[in-house]
Amino acid sequence: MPATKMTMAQAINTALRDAMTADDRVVVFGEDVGQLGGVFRVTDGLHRDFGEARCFDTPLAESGIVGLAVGMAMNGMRPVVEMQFDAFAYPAFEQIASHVAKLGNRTRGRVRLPMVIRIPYAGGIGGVEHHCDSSEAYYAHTPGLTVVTPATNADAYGLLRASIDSPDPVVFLEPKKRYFAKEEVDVAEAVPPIGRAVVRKPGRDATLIAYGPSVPVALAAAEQAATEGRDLGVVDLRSIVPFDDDTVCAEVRRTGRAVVIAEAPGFASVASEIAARVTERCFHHLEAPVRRVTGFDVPYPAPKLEHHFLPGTDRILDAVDTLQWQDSWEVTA
Amino acid sequence: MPATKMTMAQAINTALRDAMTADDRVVVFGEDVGQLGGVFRVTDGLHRDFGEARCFDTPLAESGIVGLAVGMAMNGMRPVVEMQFDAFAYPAFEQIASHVAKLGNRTRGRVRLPMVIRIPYAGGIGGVEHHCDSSEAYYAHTPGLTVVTPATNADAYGLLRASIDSPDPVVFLEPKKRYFAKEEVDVAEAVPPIGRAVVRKPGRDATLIAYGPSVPVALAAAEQAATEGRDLGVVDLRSIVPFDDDTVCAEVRRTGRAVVIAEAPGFASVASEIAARVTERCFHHLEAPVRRVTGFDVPYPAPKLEHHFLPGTDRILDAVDTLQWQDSWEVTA
Amino acid sequence: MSSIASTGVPDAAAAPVRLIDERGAHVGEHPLPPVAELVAGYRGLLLARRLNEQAGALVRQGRLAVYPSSRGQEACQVACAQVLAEGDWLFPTYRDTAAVAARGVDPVEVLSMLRGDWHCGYDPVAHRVAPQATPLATQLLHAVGVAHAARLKGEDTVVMALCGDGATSEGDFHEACNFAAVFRAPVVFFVQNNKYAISVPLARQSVAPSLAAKAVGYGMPGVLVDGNDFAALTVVLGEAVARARAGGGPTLVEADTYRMDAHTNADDAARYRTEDEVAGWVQRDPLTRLRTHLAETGALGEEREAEFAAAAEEMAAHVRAGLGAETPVDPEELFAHVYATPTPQLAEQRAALRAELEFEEA
Amino acid sequence: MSSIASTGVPDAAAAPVRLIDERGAHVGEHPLPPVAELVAGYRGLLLARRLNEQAGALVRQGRLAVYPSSRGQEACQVACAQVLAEGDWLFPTYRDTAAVAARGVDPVEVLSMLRGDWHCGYDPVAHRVAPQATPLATQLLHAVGVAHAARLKGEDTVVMALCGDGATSEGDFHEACNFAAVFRAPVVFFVQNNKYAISVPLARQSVAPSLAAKAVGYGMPGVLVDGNDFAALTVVLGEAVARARAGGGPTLVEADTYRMDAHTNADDAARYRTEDEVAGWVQRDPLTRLRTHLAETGALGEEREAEFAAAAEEMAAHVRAGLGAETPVDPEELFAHVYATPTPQLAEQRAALRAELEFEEA
Ligand SMILES: Cc1ncc(C[n+]2csc(CCOP(=O)(O)OP(=O)(O)O)c2C)c(N)n1
Ligand SMILES: Cc1ncc(C[n+]2csc(CCOP(=O)(O)OP(=O)(O)O)c2C)c(N)n1
Ligand SMILES: [Mg+2]
Ligand SMILES: [Mg+2]
Repeated sequence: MPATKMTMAQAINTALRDAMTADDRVVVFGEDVGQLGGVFRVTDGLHRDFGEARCFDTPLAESGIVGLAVGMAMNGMRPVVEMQFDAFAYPAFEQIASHVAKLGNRTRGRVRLPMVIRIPYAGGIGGVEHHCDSSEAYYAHTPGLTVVTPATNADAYGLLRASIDSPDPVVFLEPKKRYFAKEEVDVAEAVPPIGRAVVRKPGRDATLIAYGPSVPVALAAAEQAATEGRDLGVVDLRSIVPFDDDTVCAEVRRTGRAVVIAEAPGFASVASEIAARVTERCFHHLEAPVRRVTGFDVPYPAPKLEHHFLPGTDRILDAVDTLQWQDSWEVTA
Repeated sequence: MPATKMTMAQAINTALRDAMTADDRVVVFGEDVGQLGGVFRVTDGLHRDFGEARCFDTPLAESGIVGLAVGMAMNGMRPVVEMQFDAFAYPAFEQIASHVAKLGNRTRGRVRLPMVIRIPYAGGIGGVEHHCDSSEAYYAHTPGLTVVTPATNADAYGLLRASIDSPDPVVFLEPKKRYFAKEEVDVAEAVPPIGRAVVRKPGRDATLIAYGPSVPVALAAAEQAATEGRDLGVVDLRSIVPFDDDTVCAEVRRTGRAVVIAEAPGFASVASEIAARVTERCFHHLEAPVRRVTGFDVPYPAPKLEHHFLPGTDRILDAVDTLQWQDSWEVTA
Repeated sequence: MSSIASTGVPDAAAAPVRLIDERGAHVGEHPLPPVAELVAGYRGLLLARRLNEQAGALVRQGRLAVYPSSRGQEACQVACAQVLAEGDWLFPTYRDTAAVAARGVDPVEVLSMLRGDWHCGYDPVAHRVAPQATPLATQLLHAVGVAHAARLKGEDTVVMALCGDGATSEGDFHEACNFAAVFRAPVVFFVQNNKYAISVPLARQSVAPSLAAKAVGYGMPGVLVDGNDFAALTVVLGEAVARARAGGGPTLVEADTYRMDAHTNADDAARYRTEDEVAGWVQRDPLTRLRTHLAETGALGEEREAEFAAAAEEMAAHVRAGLGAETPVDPEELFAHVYATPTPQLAEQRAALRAELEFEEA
Repeated sequence: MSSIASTGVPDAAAAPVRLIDERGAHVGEHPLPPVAELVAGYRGLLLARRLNEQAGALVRQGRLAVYPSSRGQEACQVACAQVLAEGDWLFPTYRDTAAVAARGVDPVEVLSMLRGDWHCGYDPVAHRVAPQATPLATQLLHAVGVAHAARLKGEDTVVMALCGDGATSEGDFHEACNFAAVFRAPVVFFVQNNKYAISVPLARQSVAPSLAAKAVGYGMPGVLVDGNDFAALTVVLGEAVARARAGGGPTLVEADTYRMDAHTNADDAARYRTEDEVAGWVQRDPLTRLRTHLAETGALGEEREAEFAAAAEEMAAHVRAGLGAETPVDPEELFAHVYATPTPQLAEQRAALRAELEFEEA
């Protein structure tokens, strides 16, 4: 099958479909994922095509959904559940932190939980409160969870297939503002292994490190910087846990400068981690401190203010400007 | 009243008592906090002395406890609730993240939530699973919460008084392994403002940054280092949010070297934040990257293995040793 | 007035309490509420219906991002506000805009949230109306807290806590009902069972004989009421409020009603329900029913009808004007309310944003 | 056998089902289970009691850190395991060590958790016994998941899900019951109402007529049974299991019992309950009751008694030996099971720990 243009929602739908076809242990459930096909239509047609046993609506209770998935995974299934929006996964937090993340360890590996928790996350859609949280730090900080987030539609397909195949529980974060953008996807392409970052754009002068919804923003910033004569590289993490130190550090060591970009509030965040670990590993290659361009440390704002909150190209380029270029002409020369 | 020797549990009990006496809007509730006086006896005697209306047991439901507190705070009270152990606050996560943290902002300050969520946290007591989590990152990452953790009994008293007086919701993290150690407490001392770190021990060569249960460990490490001729300073954060950049950075700029110590798994943690922000602010003063000595990225282990997990003095001193002393004899000279 | 609502163990399989049937006739033994109350209620229903329509129109015009309509549920919306005293509290959801307005909050303020201004557009304390809750069932616990605090303070406040049928499946619903029952808190839990949670039908939410039957498990009275019968709602909710105020503790009231519109304008209801099903509920329209009753009993003349219609149009014009106006929001407000006093970190971030904005302006 | 348990709407205020009274006499109409079952059950009770005592002794000797005893609840512990078929699953809590042992798991493996070795000492899959749950009520959802998966796969597995009276207040209890009822999952929810959640008495947990009455709100049968009557428990739980297996869906069973010991050895029960109250329950001891019954009906001779006592002593000796032995745990195992394959980050951390350990050894 050749590459086709599809939206990210379609890419995810196709991944679910293909996984359900390939393995009848894969079941999909959550709120409104059945007949409606999900509020973002990500599960469109699965109920019709695979039937009630393979794709079904549950009562409205997120802890229940995740807890049910834990039990079903214990009994040989591979549940893929949807949390309707980021903040609506919080009622399931105890199940996620105390069981999903820990059951494999608790049982010395005798029980593995091959399950995926899909969460549409982050902002940029003018949503009302609780519909735009970037909640990745909560999961990334919890040992035992794999945390994956695609930035492209091809990755959405490939990484979801890999996540469903994983023997471990995966929190699969879908940048909802990318749901309806079309891109080429070749489903026949090799599934990317979880844990590998990718250099979306090589660059000589500084490295932008991003994931999920911030990758296109970083690419746009790099493009703009190019018109101003600065060659910025962009690394797309794809997987937050496990973290690809090798790819990230190789880039940063080459450029000596880095900016981390993420929508979530910056304090004690994934961006903090990236800045800290890149600095630990590349300290003597750095010409300037690793800068973070993140959401402010405030609750996600109402629609009229969200563009002030979100890291945009200007803010990224401002941060790049502060990377003490004047002291280090010899590096960029 | 002169300083008296008391345990941290007693210091907290005294703070609750004094706050309840000073302000009859202060109410204490949770699981087993009434007649039993709490599983750690922190609320001992409050039910007897203040009566059922001021200190009471609730049904066993943490989301319920926190949600009840939100409503009571909306209606003019100052609830201080206890979560029995760290991991048992997770069922309340939605209430904490979506309401406790956000209601003031949501209402443009028309509703403030002067409430305190007390959480015995961290390990070192040989507890079974779910009784030893260091969960501070979850709260510190959530804008709208104040996150405080005392390391001394005097601070336990003073910071709790300040937390109860705060117009904002405070997550008050009590290092449970310190509950029964006696220290001098002078309750007449001025209440320390929330948001001020304290230099527990000045030091010339490197700065250890710690909070809560890790402060005594850092002090012990500094003591041991002194016998080996190295002069390490120790900063006790006391408050994670707000963060005292001034005190921390002043120390690090003086020493040029820093190690952050915390029990929680290191990935996307408060320790990551400290390392990242100290580096951003002190980059050109640093002789070596800021090192983190934290719990491993694994679930809190069973008792027999916890000493391997917890950051101890040896591990701290090993980290200090890696701070590239040989390249920088001129700084330490 | 004799009690219509069960005060002991609710009869789980009982038929909904009804006072006025679908053809506008008074049924059963229980007397109707005073005519003045019904007339006032009818006015409220008209305003609520008009508000639903106006808000829908504003969405189509792009003035509002989204609107979860309560069309078909107006009797519930108005009754739950009307039974409250001034000092009482209302805890609404996103769908209860009409109830909030019926409580006296300016609908422009309420709807400004959906224009994207801020998360809550009105003053909850001044109106004793909590912000409209989005995370389902969570607000029920806050309602219990407000009620419990009132009781401890010796105030006779009652709290009306709203949620939908779907929300009864959430853990917080359970914890809230149980806390209220154990503490005998003056709360009325009012479930508008409109048969759907977005696309998910009631049968997937519960196989209990009714949602009101859940009251048994908490040891509180539970009543199922015809949710399109304003008279029955007023009596049942009024009794529950009176019991709560008298120290009799909480009640769970389930209204049998129907969401006539889609979940929101963004929803496509054709995917999960038939036109026939919707048409069936048109017969049970709460406005028609009350109007027929009032008209037939002579309580509602043409003059009154015209007067009410004018009031509804005036309200709609006010809403159009209020929401048509462009209301700038100050970007720096992002940092203003997160804490009573911004942290040093927020002050720093605010300064950075200010610098950006000044640079852009320059 | 005619059904003893309500299969429709439970009678919320019904007295507990009882077959053998406190003096050992068969009461009521329902026949007793076969004598062989009762004798086997009695043996189980003796072993369970001995295990509770032995574990308590090990705590006092410092061999175990803590032990939540089920003394007084042994009839529940044994019955819930005995009614299960081999392919069924048991979901126990921290208090259900005796039930796990009655299911056939080596008590040394079970208790090794409380010696601090690891979070779960036995193989859950091999035994079809989930790890003992600490976070209250959370495991009930896993039980529903196992049951629902079994049903989807066409297996006739039944899942026995245990929790305490306190745990019924948690949101997860609600969600689990509701999911099970809606999906007609083959689960038996078995609540051991031992009257306390640590120090908090039942009255602070619920003001419902019974915990079994909560079943009404989920549309499932609910039964209250004398939790110190092994015969009644066997019949009630057995019927619930049979109904589940036959596709009849879940049942909520509440056992009226009592926690004779403190919550754990670390707890001081004198702070919240009287000696008198405890003494009252001594009269209702489940062992005495069954022994009296069997002795009086001639089903239990001295020989049998001696044989069972010896089996109990043998088990206790095995437990002492097993838990007395020092079992080292490999520090590197910290990293072994967090993921199926350790992440690069964990591999790095493991190497760092190994280096530390090697340095210490050197
Ligand atoms: C905790 C939580 N989960 C999911 C959602 C998403 N959501 C919004 S409305 C809705 C359906 C609610 O149904 P119901 O309670 O019946 O209320 P109705 O919309 O019918 O008034 C859902 C699932 C949410 N708001 N909160
Ligand atoms: C979610 C959660 N909250 C709190 C606790 C702490 N805790 C352990 S046992 C217990 C009491 C449980 O009572 P009950 O459910 O009646 O069971 P019992 O101990 O009586 O068998 C509490 C509060 C916990 N384990 N999990
Ligand atoms: Mg509904
Ligand atoms: Mg109990």
